[in-house]
Amino acid sequence: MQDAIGILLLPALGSLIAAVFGRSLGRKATSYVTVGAMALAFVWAVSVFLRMLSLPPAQRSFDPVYWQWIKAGSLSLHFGLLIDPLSAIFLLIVTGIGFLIHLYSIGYMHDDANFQRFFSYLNLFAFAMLVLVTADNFLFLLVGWGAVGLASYLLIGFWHTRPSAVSAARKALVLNVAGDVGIMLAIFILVMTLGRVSYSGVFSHISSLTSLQVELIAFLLYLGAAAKSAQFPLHVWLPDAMEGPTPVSALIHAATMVTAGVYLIARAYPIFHAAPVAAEWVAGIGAFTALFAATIALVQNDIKRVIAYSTVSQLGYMFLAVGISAYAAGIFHLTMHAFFKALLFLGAGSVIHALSGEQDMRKMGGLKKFLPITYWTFLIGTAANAGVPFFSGFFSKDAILGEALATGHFWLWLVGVVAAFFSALYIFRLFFLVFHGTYRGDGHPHESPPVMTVPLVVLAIGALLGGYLAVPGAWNLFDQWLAPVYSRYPGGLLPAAATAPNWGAIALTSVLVLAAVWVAWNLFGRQVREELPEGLRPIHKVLYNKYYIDEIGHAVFVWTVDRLAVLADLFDRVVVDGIVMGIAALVKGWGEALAPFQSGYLRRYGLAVLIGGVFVVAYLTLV
Amino acid sequence: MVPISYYLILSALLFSIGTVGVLIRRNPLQMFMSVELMWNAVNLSFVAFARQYLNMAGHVFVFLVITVAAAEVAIGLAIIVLVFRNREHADVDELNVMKG
Amino acid sequence: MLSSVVFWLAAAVAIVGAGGVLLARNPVHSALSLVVNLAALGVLFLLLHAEFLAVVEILVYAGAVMVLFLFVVTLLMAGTKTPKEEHRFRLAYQFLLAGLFGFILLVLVAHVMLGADWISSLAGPNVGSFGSIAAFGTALFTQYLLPFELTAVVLLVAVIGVIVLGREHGANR
Amino acid sequence: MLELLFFLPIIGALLLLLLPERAARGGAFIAALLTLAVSLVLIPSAFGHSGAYGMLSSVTWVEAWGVHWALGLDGLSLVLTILTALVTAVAIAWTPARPRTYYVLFLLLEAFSLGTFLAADLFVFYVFWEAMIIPAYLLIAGFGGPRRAKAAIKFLIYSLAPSLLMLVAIVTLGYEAFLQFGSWSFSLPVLQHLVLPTSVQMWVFAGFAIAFLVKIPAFPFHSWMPEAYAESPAPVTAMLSAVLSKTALYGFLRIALPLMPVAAHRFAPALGVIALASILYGALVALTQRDGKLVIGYSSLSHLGLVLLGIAALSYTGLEGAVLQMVNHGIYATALFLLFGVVEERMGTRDLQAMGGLEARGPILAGLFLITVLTALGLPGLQGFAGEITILTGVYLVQPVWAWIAVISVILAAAYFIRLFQKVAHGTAPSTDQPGGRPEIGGMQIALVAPLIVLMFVLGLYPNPVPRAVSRPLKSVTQSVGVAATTRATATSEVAGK
Repeated sequence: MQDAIGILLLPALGSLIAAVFGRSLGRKATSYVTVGAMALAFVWAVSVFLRMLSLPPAQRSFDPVYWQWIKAGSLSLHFGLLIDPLSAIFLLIVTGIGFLIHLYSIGYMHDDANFQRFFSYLNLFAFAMLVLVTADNFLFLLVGWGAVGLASYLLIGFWHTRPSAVSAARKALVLNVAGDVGIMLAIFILVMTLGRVSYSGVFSHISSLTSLQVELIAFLLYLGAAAKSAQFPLHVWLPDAMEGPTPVSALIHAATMVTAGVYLIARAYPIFHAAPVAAEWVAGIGAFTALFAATIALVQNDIKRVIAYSTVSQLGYMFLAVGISAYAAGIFHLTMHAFFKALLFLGAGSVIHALSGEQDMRKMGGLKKFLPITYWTFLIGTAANAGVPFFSGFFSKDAILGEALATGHFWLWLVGVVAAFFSALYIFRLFFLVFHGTYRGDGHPHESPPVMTVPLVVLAIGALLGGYLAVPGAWNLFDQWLAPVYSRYPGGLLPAAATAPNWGAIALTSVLVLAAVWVAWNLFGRQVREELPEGLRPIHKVLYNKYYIDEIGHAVFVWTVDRLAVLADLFDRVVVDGIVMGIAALVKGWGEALAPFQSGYLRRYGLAVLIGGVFVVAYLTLV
Repeated sequence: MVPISYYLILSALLFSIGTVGVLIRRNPLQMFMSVELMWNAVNLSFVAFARQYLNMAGHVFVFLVITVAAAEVAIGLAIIVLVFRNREHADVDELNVMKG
Repeated sequence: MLSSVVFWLAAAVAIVGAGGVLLARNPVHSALSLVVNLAALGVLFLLLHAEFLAVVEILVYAGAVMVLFLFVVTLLMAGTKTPKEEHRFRLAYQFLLAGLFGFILLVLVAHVMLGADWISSLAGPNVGSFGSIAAFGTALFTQYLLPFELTAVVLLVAVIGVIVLGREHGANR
Repeated sequence: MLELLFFLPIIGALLLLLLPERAARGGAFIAALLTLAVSLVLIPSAFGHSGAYGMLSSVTWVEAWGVHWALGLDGLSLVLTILTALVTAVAIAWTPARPRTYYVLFLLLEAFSLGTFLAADLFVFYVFWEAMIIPAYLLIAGFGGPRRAKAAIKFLIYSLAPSLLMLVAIVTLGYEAFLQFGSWSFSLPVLQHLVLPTSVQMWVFAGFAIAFLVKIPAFPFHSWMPEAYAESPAPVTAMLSAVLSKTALYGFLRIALPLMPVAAHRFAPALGVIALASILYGALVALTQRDGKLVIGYSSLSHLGLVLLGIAALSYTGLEGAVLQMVNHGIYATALFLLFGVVEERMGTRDLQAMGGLEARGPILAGLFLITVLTALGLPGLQGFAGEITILTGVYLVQPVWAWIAVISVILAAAYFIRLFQKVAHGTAPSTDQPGGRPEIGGMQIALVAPLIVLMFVLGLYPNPVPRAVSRPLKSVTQSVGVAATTRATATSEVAGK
């Protein structure tokens, strides 16, 4: 598996070529290079996957080492990759879905002046994510982690003449760096306590740590994961991130970036297993985020914003899963989510593209007849996101909820179920508002070109059939595939009883989801209800303003830091410089006080010399 | 024989007169002459001491002093001539550009 | 005995000459007083067995240097404005302080001179070759050759300096 | 060979006086390149010898005071020598059409900085330390902005005053050598063997430390910095920040720590507090500056504070990280100041509120600036990150609380650097934009900054050569300071993943 680094190098190379030679290559050649790089990387990843598949499960882990990165005192590190079933799944998702998004972007970004730069960034994004998921130690995980943050910054702020895009990009970067710091601190503790940062080294020595240390490490890692995966209250950057071009949103929400947090916890499961408090915290916040974001998504009017909050909500499910040690279920949901969320975003992109940039759902409606391919693929994505029975989201979400119940997390399960109801409600609200009813805008919608619809179809197939990898009560290929990873250290696998299907619970959620679809149809499908009942207005306002989290965060952090900075600046000018200038003024004052003695009269100077000389002579002769 | 101290006191007297001359005259030429007085007062001391200790070093010193004094006068007078030409007066008190 | 008389006479003339330098209003008078003073010093040098230096003193100082002085004085007298009256007392107490401290200096030095013990231990009249031109030449060209050579450099510098100062003014015109 | 390294820029400066005015830039660039070449040729010899220095040349200078003209080269001085030569070569050729004096002074500045890094005798160190001030002062005073006179004077006074303390400290050491060995000596290898009473160590250390802290600069001794940085031409600012500040940090490593180990331990907490104050303070002030050059200047205050923190931790890892970060900072600070200088020139202002639109008008310049900014803010995978994490790890091993506090600056760094970049690159172009002028960077300047950019990537992906080069000198430092080369964690030779 030494050759696996090629998967990383391809997009890196593509990004470099597009950045340096993009202008001279032209649009077409650049898109061939970058999209080709992704295609090749996908093929390579498939080959890695197939080679892995041909081996017995126990031997499916590889750790090729390439060079010594640094050796400075107690910090010693090699650059190496970890290729095992878990990273193989991510390799496939990142390169596969990434490739489809690349392909789609050719059409979507067709008219953009900075086409080449965009593709360079896209490839950089994929490269960064690949580094993140294949690193074999926490430090290079951090390298990828930071690089992902950078690429997202570049892409969110891609339309840099829009002030909103610029500020969204900065928000994303600063919050992500705050998360980076969490991981950095965790690494410090690891270096100090264990003297190692490689996964294998850390995981096999966890028992030598005190429980407080492990909890601390786990919380710090979670800080990083929560920032990247938009967990409450660090989720504020993600909905703003839709300021970037729509394929970027797809990439961020589906294939890269936000899944990194889930990956980190799924990867570092021995730490979280040893840190039960942190794990409970992860699950609790996850469940809360799922419900919280779903309620916000209910009332937003911007099509991308709804989908963005839907992502936050779905990420809450994944964190709920990894928090209760249902790692395989979490990864399963992540994979399914990658399909249907990419599908939803690209479909939304297709709609926006068709309406020449319109994103407000109040100005859509009835698009079914204009965009047939988009309509049908979008329907599949919607159903999957809602968890409608026999679509992929149904299998993965129910796996998580079932295991939550089976492991005794009744309250988390309950929150999850309520959130599932809202999920179905908001996504079908979106669907009906966009595609049903009558067209409320004034444009001329048209179906997107094949380069955009083909990815939609491919993703739709994934969203439709992906769930059958793990059919409750029948088979679970996902668990099997990941078993070697999670049986390596204690705490990775749930007891068999927990993974057994709980038919009652499945039936309950299914009924709730179908009820939500029915409610949505009645409220939004047939005709749009503009006016709200009086009693709901305050609630609507709170939800529409996203519980004012942005404002609170702004007031608490941005305001404080700004004030501190202004204070420091003032201190610099007044106190530090003031003291210095005061000393200077003192010296100057002395000089000015003494200046009259410098009368300029030669004879006075001579007299002074004489007087001084007389005193010297007097001293020498008399004393 | 006159004791050496007489020479020395005479030297001191001439030196003091020279010093006072430098300090009270405003004409630079007269200041210069007073400086010459001081030089020569010192020369007298040198010669007197040389006589006292029968040592030629004092004579050599005086010789050097005369040489340097000659050089100094040449330069000094050149400067004075320049100043006279530029400012057309002869008052050192007017030359106070360097006042603090 | 004769030497004592000569000393007292020469000393008196020297002091009178110095006083003339100090007090004369006219620079020409000052210069002439200085010549008198220098001549008296030359006599004193002879008394102290410094024949060569006496000659040099008369030739170089009274001759060359003073001629230069007089030359400059006469050259510039025409352009010299009389000092303005309002400037006279600009430097308050200058006369007073200069005189006072000059006197103190004199008293201090005299105090030392009179208190020193070599007053009584005079060198004898028998001085051999001391002070002869030969002895001076030997000292100058053997033991003090390097300083002697350096004076040549000093004079050269002075010559160049004077030329430069003179030329610069011409160039400015 | 060592003399050649030092005298090459001086000879170059002298030859420059013979060249015609318009050939001065080319001549200076060639001299700087030759110096760089010699410094690279010297790489093997820095590690050849088994003594304290890989290469040492010593001639008695002033016998009565035991002063030797001694230059020594080991891994530590080598790394900084190469940095100096590289930075000078890039900075010297950066701006065209300067008078010959500028280039002469620049080369002299390089020579004296090299002398400081190479000095193996405290007296020689002091001579160069002082000599460095002169060309720096003249460069600020002669070629700076409108308020250059005040800036230059402030720089001069700030540099000279504490140097006197250092002189006293140096003489004290020489005298101690006289007391203990019977003859005056300022030779660093000789002074290593001094056994100093604690009180003497404290005073001497304080003398050195204050001089160094001012030069770095560290809070609260930094108030010369804003004006000097703002008023100097960009290449001079780059030299001030990239090279001159390093001489002070180098002084800590080479002189203050090994010669006064007890005092180093006593003063370490104070140094740590100063470093932390510099880190946070610089970062906060950088957030508010409207003058882009000062954002970079205060970021330097913050970053060099981090280096100082690594030194103050007195752990081997911290020291290695400090040296690594010294090199890193030298490279990215140079690029930052130079590139921002171009931006300033093109837009006709340094006011961030008025700037903007670079990304649209000069994408290459914007791209280079972005890479540099990202390096500076410590993006993982680029050069700044490696030093940062090594320092923080080293600090964490000894003083976890310091590391916790210092880490805050990482977030702030992201905030102020991104603010800087966004103000410059995004939005619309300023009204003061040079009409008709190309907003893009010139080809020559791309070629000059390219090696720096490449190094940012190379040292980000493979920083190991620097710690390896300085491991022996730093081990001897830690031995003198009495800290075990590794703390607690003995499993150092871990191969990740094995």
